[in-house]
Amino acid sequence: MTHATATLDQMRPPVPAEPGLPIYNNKLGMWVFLASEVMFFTGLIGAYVILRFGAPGEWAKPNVVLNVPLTGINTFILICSSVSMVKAFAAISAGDRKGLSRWLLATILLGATFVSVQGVEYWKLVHEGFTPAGFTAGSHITELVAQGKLSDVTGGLYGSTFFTMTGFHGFHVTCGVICLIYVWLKSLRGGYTQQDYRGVEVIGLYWHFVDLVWIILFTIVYLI
Amino acid sequence: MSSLAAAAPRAPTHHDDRTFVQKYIFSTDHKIIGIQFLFLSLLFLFLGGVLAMQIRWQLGFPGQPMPGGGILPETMAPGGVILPEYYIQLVTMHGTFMVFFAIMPLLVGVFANFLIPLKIGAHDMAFPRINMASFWTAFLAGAVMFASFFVPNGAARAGWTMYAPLSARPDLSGADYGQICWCISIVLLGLSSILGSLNYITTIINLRAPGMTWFRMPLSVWCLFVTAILGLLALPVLSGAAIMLLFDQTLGTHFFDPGAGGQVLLWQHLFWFFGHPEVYILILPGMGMVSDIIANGSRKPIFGYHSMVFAIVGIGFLGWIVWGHHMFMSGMNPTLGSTFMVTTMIIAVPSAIKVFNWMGTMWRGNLHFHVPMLNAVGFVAMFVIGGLSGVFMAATPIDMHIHDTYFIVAHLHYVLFGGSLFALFAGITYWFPKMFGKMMNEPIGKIHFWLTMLFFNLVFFPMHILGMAGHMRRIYDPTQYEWLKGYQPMNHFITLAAFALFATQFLFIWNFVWSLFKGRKAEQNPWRDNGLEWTLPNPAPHGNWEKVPTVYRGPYEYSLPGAPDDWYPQSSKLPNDREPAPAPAPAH
Amino acid sequence: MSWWLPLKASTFAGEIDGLFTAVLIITGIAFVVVEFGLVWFSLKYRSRPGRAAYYTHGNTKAEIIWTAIPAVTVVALGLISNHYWKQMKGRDSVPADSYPIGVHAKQFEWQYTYPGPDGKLGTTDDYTIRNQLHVPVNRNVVVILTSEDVIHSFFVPVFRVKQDAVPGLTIRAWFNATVPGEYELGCAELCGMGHYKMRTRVTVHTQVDFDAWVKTQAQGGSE
Amino acid sequence: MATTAHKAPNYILIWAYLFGLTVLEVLFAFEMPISRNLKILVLLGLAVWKALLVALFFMHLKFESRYLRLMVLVPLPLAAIFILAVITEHVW
Repeated sequence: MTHATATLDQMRPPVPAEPGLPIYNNKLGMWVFLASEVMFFTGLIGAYVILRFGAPGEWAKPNVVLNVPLTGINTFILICSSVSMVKAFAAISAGDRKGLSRWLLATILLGATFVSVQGVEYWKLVHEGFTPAGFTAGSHITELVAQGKLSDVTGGLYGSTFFTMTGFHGFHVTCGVICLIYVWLKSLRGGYTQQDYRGVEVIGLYWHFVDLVWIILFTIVYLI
Repeated sequence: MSSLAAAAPRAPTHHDDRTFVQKYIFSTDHKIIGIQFLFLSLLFLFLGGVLAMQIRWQLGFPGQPMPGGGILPETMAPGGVILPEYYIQLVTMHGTFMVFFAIMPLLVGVFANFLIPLKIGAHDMAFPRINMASFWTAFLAGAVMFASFFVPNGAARAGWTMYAPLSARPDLSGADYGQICWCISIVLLGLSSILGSLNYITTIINLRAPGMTWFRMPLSVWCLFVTAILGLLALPVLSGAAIMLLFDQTLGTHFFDPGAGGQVLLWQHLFWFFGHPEVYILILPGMGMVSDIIANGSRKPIFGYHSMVFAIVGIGFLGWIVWGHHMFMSGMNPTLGSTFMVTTMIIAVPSAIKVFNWMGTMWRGNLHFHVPMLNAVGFVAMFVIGGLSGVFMAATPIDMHIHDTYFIVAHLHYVLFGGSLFALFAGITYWFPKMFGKMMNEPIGKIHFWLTMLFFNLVFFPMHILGMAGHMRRIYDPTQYEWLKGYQPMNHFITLAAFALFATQFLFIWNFVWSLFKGRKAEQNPWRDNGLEWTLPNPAPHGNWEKVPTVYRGPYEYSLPGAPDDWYPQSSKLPNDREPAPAPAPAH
Repeated sequence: MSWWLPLKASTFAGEIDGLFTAVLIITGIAFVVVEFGLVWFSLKYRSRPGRAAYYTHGNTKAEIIWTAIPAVTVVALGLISNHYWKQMKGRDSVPADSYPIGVHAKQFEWQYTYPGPDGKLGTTDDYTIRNQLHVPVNRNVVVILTSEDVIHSFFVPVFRVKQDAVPGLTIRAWFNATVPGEYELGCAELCGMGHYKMRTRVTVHTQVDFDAWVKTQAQGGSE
Repeated sequence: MATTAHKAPNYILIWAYLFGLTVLEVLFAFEMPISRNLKILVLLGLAVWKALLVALFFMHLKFESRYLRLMVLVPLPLAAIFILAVITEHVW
């Protein structure tokens, strides 16, 4: 289904201006913001890669400390939320306002589920003794070390990098969910029409970016 | 006032129903936000100066009670005598305030906000509300940093570069809350700077007036564009690093803790990966303003516009691959040192091109030495010295001797004070009429320039000599060392010259404040400049133009052969000028 | 107080001062050209009634010249510097026969561990002294830098040698002292409150004095 | 929408790809048939593939102007430069 022509076309670059990029300001602004977010995660993930490459001891194997199956499902939930986001976008671009609101609600619920699963996993890990400051003595995790399945030389680094990266990703997902709720409420009030659904597209770009970062994080933190 | 200005479109007369608060406190007008940044940053510039005077007092008169030092708390300066802990706070906070809260906001916060929409012919920034949020985040960051003086145990004390593990371990540095305040403030400033850069980039790309093609943009806008890109991509890395440092201090993480596998050099790499684009953020806007002002003062087109643009963009790219020259002696891999040495040598070339182009602009010009032009030529003269002393440090064997000595302090002050600050004096004087509708006083401006130039050199040139002698940086009391005792008279002399330099700045403060209220009413185009902003009345009204002007030529058409005046505004149409192509119709 | 670089007391000093002078001459020429150019243009082309500016947008030939000359100069400087850099700090630049001294930096003092009569570090006859560096003249000495807490920097101006001591790393820096005498060493990297007083007395002995000193130290005659 | 009208990509197909690739990744991470370095390369390849799917189809980069695609790629070399340079610290 092609996008219907629009009369008062809000979704084009501003009229009385020299042609810059052929996209409207909000979208260009979001892409520029996402470039700065890429640099922010470069700082964090870069530090993780460098610390791990130069780590004095042997890094923890996948699925020893972190529960990979649960996180795999969590990744799948975030991918579904990306799909529902894009379905919402397709709905409004075809003029279906009710579809937009329904898909947005689905995205919010999936996103919130992802964050809560992440929160529960944090709570469980901390209780097992795996904290940002490393392995707390006399906990389940030190037994793992005792059984030789894990070296605690790199425990401090493992905790620091894991919690900082996934923590800040969770923070970005939470901000995304809050913005989605705002967009959803506005869509309920009929804020978006087929002619002007910029807000949906911009928050969609942010949401897909957060999903993209998680795809990379899931692989390099949980699987490698 | 020649006939040309009469053709300028009139300012909008629509009724302005915003309340005082909306208009001046929480304003979304890019000009008001620029002026808010101006007042805030001039305050922090003064604070940075006061900190510098205390540093100079301790170096000029080691251990003697500082006049007025009585107000300082006993833990910091008992009886006015500065203690080492306080001295290192002074050094740290002088660097932090000057770099992050004075020069950067003055150049980017004030002039990007104020000039970009005016010079490219836009009603306002692309996202006015985000622009306002950028100012108030910077205000909050400044407040947190200023508050860090008054937290228990005092402000952060690991140098403005905050090298770990000194910055990460309160037991080693003696400051716990101060370091936390520093990190939080820097993260907030990073956010503010990203929001700002986001705005400038979108505005420059999408909101240029019809006819304002990329190569008709003034060089100041080109510089602000590349600065915004550097800021957009560099500040997040600093925010990430500051967050890691904050977690090391509070949550007990081990990013920079060598005991638990953390890497100390990681902080330096992260900091300087941000740091070098940062120092180009601090100089590029100055270069842009100086290019505009020298072209105006010489009544002559800028020499080699395209090569200047390529030099600016070149600095934008090369700025990312040279950060290792701050770390030649830090235990970094020597082969990496060689790579960074070569890239650092190459990055000297764009700056050289710019200096020769400025000189080319003045060559066979018709030089009007108004105060901005004086300061701009002063910028070029002093920036050259800073740039050349940089070559000494790029040569790694020489850097082995002069790294972390006063040679480095001399270099950075020649480019930051001699460079950015002289460009700021020029910029503020030049666009003062557009901001406030009044002219700054000319004689006071000239006296201020010549005295500042004199005392600036008396303070910072001898530091090269101290650096060659091996006088280390951030030394509380140099007389501890035999070989530095001999240089104490020079430190003494530098301190006296620094006091004179500080006193001279009151001339500028007096000129600025007095002209705000009693300055001569500015005419429509006081400097007879071609920029779009001078087609507006002074001070420029909200929303700038009612109808965005159309641009027919570049910004530097001075002394056009056969033109009635020696200047030709970008927006006035010559008979044989073509209308710009209309924006493409919606394709679908 | 001297207006030039300090005493040349190591093999590095000659090369570094030579390079310093070369760069000073090159930058001096550029400095004179630019500053006098600015002054001359300011005087010659200042605005006088009836004066008109020459309308030009630039000159590509001039651009090429003043791009090429700085580029060639800096690249040449880069290659020369790299040659010395490899010798002084390169990966395998430390001469094999160097006399090892363990330098341990901690907050606000230096601990020097000497190999003792057997000349090897890590043997039982090593001895450690605080804030005193004794080196034989005309012999390669390698300083094995470690740090206990924060980053310090081993800097002897007269030897023109500087190397940060980074906690968690062991970094080796070598030099060859050529002029016997008493000098000083200071910490060049901000390391906290007492950064200014991390002073070490550096004594360069003739070979004979050095052997005698080592013998006296070995008998426990510690300072 | 933007300049060129484009047929909306088949989102369900993309979703299936992403789901399949995720499962493949998880399985692959625990079977150990090959050397560690090759496993890391393959896993990174799968991650990049999924990331490209999201970027090109969900974020519509495939249908955007090439200047925007160029602009989006700008931060990646910077990230690569930083990581590669600092990693050489350990290849002393």
